[in-house]
Amino acid sequence: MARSSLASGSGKPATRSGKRPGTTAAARPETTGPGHTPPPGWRPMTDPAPLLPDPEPFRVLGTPAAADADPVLMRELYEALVRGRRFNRQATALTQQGRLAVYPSTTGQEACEVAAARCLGERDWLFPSYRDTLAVVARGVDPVEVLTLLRGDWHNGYDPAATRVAPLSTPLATQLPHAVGLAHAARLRGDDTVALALVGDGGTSEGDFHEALNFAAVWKAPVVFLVQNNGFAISVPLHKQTAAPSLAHKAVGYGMPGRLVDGNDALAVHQVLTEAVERARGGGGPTLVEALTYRIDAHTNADDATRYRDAADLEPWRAHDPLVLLENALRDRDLVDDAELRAVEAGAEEMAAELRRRMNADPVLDPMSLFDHVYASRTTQLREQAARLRAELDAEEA
Amino acid sequence: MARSSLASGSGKPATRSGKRPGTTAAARPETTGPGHTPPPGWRPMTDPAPLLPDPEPFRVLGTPAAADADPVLMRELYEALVRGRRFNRQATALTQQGRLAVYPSTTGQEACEVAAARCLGERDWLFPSYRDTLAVVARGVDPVEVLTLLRGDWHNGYDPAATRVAPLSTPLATQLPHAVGLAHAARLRGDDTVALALVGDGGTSEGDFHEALNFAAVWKAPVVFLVQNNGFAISVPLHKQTAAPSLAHKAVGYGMPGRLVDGNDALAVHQVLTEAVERARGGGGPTLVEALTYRIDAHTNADDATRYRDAADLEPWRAHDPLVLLENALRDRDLVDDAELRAVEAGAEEMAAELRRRMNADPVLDPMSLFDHVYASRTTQLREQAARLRAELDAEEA
Amino acid sequence: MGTATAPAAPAKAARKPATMAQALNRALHDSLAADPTVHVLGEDVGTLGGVFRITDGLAAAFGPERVTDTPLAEAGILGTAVGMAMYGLRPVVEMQFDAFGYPALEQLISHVAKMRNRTRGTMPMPITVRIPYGGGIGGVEHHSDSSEAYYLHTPGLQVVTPATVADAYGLLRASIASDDPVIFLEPKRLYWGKADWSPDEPETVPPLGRAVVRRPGRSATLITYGPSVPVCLEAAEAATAEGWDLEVVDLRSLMPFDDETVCASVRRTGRAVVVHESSGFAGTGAEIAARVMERCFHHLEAPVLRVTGFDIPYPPPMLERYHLPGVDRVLDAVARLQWED
Amino acid sequence: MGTATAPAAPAKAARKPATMAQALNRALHDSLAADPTVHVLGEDVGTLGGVFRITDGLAAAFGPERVTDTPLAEAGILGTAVGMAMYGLRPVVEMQFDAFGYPALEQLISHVAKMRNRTRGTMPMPITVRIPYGGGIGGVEHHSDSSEAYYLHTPGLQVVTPATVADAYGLLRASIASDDPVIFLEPKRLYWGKADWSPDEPETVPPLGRAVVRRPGRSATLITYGPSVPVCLEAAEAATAEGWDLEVVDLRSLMPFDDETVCASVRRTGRAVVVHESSGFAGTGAEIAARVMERCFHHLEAPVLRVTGFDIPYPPPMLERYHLPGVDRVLDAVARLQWED
Ligand SMILES: Cc1ncc(C[n+]2csc(CCOP(=O)(O)OP(=O)(O)O)c2C)c(N)n1
Ligand SMILES: Cc1ncc(C[n+]2csc(CCOP(=O)(O)OP(=O)(O)O)c2C)c(N)n1
Ligand SMILES: [Mg+2]
Ligand SMILES: [Mg+2]
Repeated sequence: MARSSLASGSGKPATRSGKRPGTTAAARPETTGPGHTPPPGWRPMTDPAPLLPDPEPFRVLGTPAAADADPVLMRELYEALVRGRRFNRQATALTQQGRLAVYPSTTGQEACEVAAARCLGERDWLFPSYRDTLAVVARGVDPVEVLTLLRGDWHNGYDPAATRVAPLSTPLATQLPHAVGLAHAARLRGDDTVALALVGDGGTSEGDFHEALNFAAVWKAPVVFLVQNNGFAISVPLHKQTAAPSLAHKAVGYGMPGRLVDGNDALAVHQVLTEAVERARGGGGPTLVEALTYRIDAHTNADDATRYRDAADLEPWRAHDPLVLLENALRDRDLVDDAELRAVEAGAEEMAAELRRRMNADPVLDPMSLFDHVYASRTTQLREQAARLRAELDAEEA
Repeated sequence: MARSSLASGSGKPATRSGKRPGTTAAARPETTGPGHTPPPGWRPMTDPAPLLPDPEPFRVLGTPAAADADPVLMRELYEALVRGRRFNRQATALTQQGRLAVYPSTTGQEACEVAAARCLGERDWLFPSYRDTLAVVARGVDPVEVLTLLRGDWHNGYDPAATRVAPLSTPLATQLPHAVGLAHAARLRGDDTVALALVGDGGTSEGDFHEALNFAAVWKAPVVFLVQNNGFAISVPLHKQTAAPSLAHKAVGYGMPGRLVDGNDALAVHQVLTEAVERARGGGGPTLVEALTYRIDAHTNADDATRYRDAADLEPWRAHDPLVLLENALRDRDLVDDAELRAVEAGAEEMAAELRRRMNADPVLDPMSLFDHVYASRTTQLREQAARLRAELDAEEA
Repeated sequence: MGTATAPAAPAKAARKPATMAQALNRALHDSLAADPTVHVLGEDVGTLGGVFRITDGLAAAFGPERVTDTPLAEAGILGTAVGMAMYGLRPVVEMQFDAFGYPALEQLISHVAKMRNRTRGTMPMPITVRIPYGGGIGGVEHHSDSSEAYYLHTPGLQVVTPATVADAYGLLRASIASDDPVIFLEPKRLYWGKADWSPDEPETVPPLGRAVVRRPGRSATLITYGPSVPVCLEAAEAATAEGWDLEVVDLRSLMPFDDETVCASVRRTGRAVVVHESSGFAGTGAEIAARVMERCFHHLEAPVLRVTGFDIPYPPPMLERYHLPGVDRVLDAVARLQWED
Repeated sequence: MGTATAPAAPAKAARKPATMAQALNRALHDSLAADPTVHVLGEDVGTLGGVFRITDGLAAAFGPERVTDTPLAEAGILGTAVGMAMYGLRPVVEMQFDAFGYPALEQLISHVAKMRNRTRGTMPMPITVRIPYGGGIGGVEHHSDSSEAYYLHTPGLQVVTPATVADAYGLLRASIASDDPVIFLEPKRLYWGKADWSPDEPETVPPLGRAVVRRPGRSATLITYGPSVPVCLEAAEAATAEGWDLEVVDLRSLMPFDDETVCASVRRTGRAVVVHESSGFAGTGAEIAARVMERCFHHLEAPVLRVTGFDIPYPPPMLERYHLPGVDRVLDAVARLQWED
């Protein structure tokens, strides 16, 4: 390569300083040299220290703070956890009875799901991932409508605008920019609405995660991102997904605070999310929350978790069960007795029975609805295609 | 919404703890409560502190360390900077003469370009963005071949495998995963090859940036990412691009070290990159380097920078010119005299004249080459289409 | 929401020479003025006014909240636009060049195109995605793609492309006013073409989904759109020398597709050539040729032919003229329409 | 590099019942064994063996460096595969479901498809992208797309899809051995269909780009591929009751396209119906119908008809049977082939 070039004659530096430079800290020079005016952008735009997440997951249960927690909140969360677990069990059973096509359970993650629903005000929006059925139900949306996607009669069962819940999002992390855009739009329109977007540990690897968090931070959009780190993306464990100190540390790179929280401590998740929501509402911008939790069930009913993890791996997490943690705290403070717990169980049973009953009815479907809502009104092309299907159906009937 | 649901009857939490929780630091509990065994994944996987970038850009010039710098390296870098600046001027002139379709200049960024080329060994690979013509030329690739893309006779002029330089990449950040894959492949094959990938400040917002850095960190791939933060993505200034403390801080979220360096200090960029390359080569994994610099020229010859920045904004950067900084250091240590500087200028002039001469020749083009290399061999479809063009060309000639 | 009449319309403007770029700029301006829910967002659309200056002056007129320079991330731009639409806004997104829309394809295919359908009509997506497309401007790689076939094959999207200054204004206003997503393809090499035009002409906002006969003729029909419309008109003029009287149909909307206008023409002429720039295989022309054949089979004197770009990556500037369908190639195809029959 | 014969081939195996999933798994195994530059990467392809178990046992046999569970990012997977190919490896990428390939479209269109061309042949891209595609398995949204038209319209890609157990093995081996990128579409609802098969049959590795006549016939040609092949064969059987003798062409490679086999058939029968699952507008069938018409015009007794999915987002499980082209719909189309002529 003896060509006219910048590197007078060689592709390789003629001399490379032979010695390996010392540690950068040792070699770091004084900030400014003689007579030097640093150009703009010289210093970090913000101090990174406040963005760094808690060094260990934030907890309330099992700490002195538990003694001061609001008893009403504790009871309500507990009831919701019990109902949530029962819901997961019922929905999984419905897959076995052919009443649901598939169900991704959140057993073990109920604290995150319930807290995500309850940290929001009525005007706020929730952006669930495909796993977050429970959060949507906990928000008060009709469970049968929430299960529509998984039953298979339509792609989405509830009205997003009426419920302020986006459709369950299957393409991972794609719902995050939606949450940012909606929160941004709300602020532009003068509303103090906040959006809470849910995503899994695996979903944080997608480009959409990055783009959403960056837009949110640049626009100071009132949005909260909750990563439920349940240890796995289907079979792939966290250490094959990221080498970061924690997923919450990703916040630093966007200039928003990161919070790390015990995802099985319902009070802690509720507190951290509530703080983040209020911060967003007050104009403080977005927060990234990582909740450390564990997916106790397989990825879905169709998955075989024994292929990629040992039954023994679950033990420390069963010992750290969100229901047990909260029940213990309630008992420690004598806030419940056995009769009350039984009443909660009974209520959950009733909810499950009602769900079973309603899900056992066959949905009434009109094949001609295939052509509805593709556009605001059917195109000529769709009218022709609909007429063809209509004729087929008529011929079948005749 | 008085439906059977988890949130016994209401879409809104019946009680939300009225008081705004205190700062998290104050409320942060003890790590483990009574009788509690933390589940796995409880602590950060790595300590974030060593990943955090230097609080101010690392510099050599204008600091005491400049006194110890290798004189040979300093002279070589200086010569390359002068030639680089001349190259930018010549290439821009070629656009005015219609010899180049477009030219994105790196005037002001020469230190980054030159250091990027020179920190690499012959077996290492360079992954340039569309702006990094200079780095490729400084690596020793024939400048006419490097300018092929911008002249418009083909999409790429040099042989990537022979030069270990990937094609100049126009779709922003898309070259980053390529660098990761190549570095990973080299390691799998037992080679100690390192890949250096270049990207702009704007490019860091793309999903591909995120995915590439994450793969690199998880795979501990021997790759170095150099972000040339030149203040703008076309017209968009950095503060509309990111709210991060610095772009180097993004490293934390991937679990790799971030380095912040004065991008106009050729010795500093060279040192930081050389350290990162050697770290990668030694199995230490990837590094993210942010070089703070400034795009002195417009985005390309076709751009009008006065639409989005004041001429006065350039002043602090002209005062912090990479050529001047290095020339001053050489003079301070009496390592050059005027005659030598004139010789360097003359050499650059000669290089420019040679480039002009060679670029003034019209490239010989064969329209039939359109059908080459779409596939290893032409499909039936392409053979038919080629025959049709052949017939047209023959008819034209006749 | 989405009304197409400005509340305080300026006095009627007289026809005067304007470029397509100016007409598009005016359409954006008038849409922003007419409807406070319209927001423009993209890379460099604010302060700079866009690399093609289509958004010139809009940020100054409407402020950075209505006309926003985004971070550089196309999926992020379109994804946040989805969220804005969910909250009742009407985003107009610019992709800087055709090939730079590809990072946003997942958001487009999996959300923008499907959201109304998934939510049974409760969540419409009134998003307009403006994309400068096509070649002929000497752009280096990734700057001259014609990506319309990807969009056309995605149910739920409308695909619109103007060929005249007047249509550029009218179709863009209609697209922004539409309650369904529109991929609005701007033929970048026609940006600087001038015509006498006024935004106040009565036919100024044509309905989407309607083709137009740009030149009536009786021998054969040239079916085309966007940047190839002027080529076909020129070819039709040249063809008169051969005694051919060619009809030129400008589709304007590729989806919805105007079967009626196209088939009426072909049934009359009995012969058709489809002309477009993008590569032919599984391209727009395939659909048009197939449906014309299906619907007009017994009227056809010859197969419906296609004149398109080759099935190759878009070539470098110095070779693009061999790739682009030009007047000669169109006339060659017309000559192959089995006139001897 | 890329040789298709294993250095240490096991003793010839006898034909016995196997599923398409097993044949694909065996093809991956044999490719990994035959060529040390072959690497398999994707989401859950390692320890789990893939959500469809197509990579079952490969990580155990070849180790995590040959068969790698990647982070969850499709553009990253394909983008790193590009880099691996640049260094001389031969990556086989799995996209978990069709719709989850969309995030990688930019890498695919702007790099994978163009790299050889951009670099004048110096940088080939021997990448195979395996994508389970199509519906009929009761999948919820985003799990049943048929995205082949996007790939077909992208010059530089080959697009291959098997319909039989034997082809699944042979075409996958040929795809991995190919020096050009292949989009390898696996019809997921045929994964569990069984046939008698042995990997050691002589015709085991068919060349890419060659269609095959699955059933000879004289009345009309059904042109199809992938999941619609069994539908067409069933329709052809049923059609005998009407006195129709239908020929069924299985394309196997959509690109390169086997014009010869297709046109030879249609010239013989004079009538053709194209059948596929993906939506029709600007779909694969448009290209096939258009080119058959262009090339066989004077042999056609009737227009080439298309039987495809509707132009709607893929429907939910409980409604998909109304969307999918079934035997009746194929026979209806055959009936419309103007037999009265
Ligand atoms: C873009 C995209 N790629 C792949 C998939 C297939 N998929 C569904 S769930 C899943 C794992 C998700 O893991 P994580 O984000 O941790 O969420 P979790 O399932 O643990 O709740 C994968 C790969 C998908 N839905 N979307
Ligand atoms: C994916 C993609 N989107 C948009 C563009 C158009 N574009 C070219 S350069 C540029 C700005 C790049 O800014 P930066 O990354 O800071 O690099 P710089 O130009 O400053 O070197 C843009 C938006 C592109 N090339 N690729
Ligand atoms: Mg997970
Ligand atoms: Mg920049």
